[in-house]
Amino acid sequence: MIDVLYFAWVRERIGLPRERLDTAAETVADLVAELVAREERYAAAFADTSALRVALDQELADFSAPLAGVREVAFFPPMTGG
Amino acid sequence: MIDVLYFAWVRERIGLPRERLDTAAETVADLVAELVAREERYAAAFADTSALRVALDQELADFSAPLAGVREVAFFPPMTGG
Amino acid sequence: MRVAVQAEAFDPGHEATGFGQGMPGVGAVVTFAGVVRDTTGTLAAMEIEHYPGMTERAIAGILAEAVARWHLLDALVIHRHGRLGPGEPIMMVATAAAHRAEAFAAAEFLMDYLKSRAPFWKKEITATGAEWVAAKDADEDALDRW
Amino acid sequence: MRVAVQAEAFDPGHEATGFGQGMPGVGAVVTFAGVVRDTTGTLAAMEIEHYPGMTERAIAGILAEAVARWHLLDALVIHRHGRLGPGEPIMMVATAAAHRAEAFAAAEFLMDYLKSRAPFWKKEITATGAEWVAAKDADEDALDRW
Repeated sequence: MIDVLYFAWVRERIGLPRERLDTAAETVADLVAELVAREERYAAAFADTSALRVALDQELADFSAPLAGVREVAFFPPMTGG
Repeated sequence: MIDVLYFAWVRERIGLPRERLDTAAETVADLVAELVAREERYAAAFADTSALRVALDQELADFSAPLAGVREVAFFPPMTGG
Repeated sequence: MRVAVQAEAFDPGHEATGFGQGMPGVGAVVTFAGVVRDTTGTLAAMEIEHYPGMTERAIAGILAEAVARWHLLDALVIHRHGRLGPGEPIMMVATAAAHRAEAFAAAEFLMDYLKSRAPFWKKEITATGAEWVAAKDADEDALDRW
Repeated sequence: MRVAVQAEAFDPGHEATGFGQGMPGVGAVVTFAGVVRDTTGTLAAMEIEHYPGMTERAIAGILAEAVARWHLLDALVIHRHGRLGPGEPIMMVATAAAHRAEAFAAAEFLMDYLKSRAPFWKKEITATGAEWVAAKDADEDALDRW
């Protein structure tokens, strides 16, 4: 089981801030493919992953990163703090 | 008549903060030559004019600048504010 | 060193009062504050979303790098989240170092990194709707200088 | 805009409280404070001499250039003279602009110019004597970048 979190417009498009998933995905990209196949709102949110960032256990990561041992995945647009 | 002001170690070497002079000097350099010829303490203060700055009526100037119309001349070392 | 991620309003000057003072070796203190700017004259509010947990980790990591790189003797980061009105301070950083070049560089580094690497997202609320602020290429490019 | 050349002590944070706030268009506020640093552990006091009249003129001129060049919406310069103890703030600048790059650049410009072009001279007083602080080539060189 893995916690998946969504922020900003990713959260708005998917319609929820977080969910708990049972997945066999080996990488972030695999997980994204799984989500996209699920429902249109996920497909809309992940239409262009180059416009997205991902964090694994609260550290920025690449979409090619493995999910082994990861408890929390977060998807969000580029940050706009400061 | 012209007011001549001294600051920092120039003031200390000459031994006074300001004086009023009657001079026919045409440029700052002429005035310095006049002062140096006067007394040893002036010669000591003006030994190396490359280590000094001059202001005419409170604006930085060169030692070659003319004194015509100037009411206040100030000599001091490079500034160390901030 | 102090990091605060908070919903509450703050005044940057008030937070900087006494900052870096009484610490031997401090010769220069720099502060930066970012303020909600109403560029179009129609901004009702700015909403700032963040990622609790990761926000604190990311800021702590950026701060540790700045402290080590510029030998900071003290540092401070405050960043708000939630709903802010035009003119309200969004965030601030403060740096104390021996010399001014270090204090300035560290403050600019903190700003550049907090802007693009700390998980905050801004949404502008106007009378006619709401829009997420897009990240600027210039902000990402600003990281290259460090 | 405010310029103060004063013998009285001040707290930079206190002076910056409210600075740049409530002014439409302000997105970034930078402050810098210089502090008397005891590099040798023997400093009893720092004495700052200045040239009354020219000091105010020089600061006003430098400030006007910064305001025009970086479109500052507000600016502040405070510089002390007289006798200061270790750890006491010597001077501060504050700048308010639309964007952070402008506010930072203007504050650094002000510092570089005030250091080498405003008529102040520092003397370090220790238990064993007093010595005028020499101007650094690096400070003069810093002006070249503007």
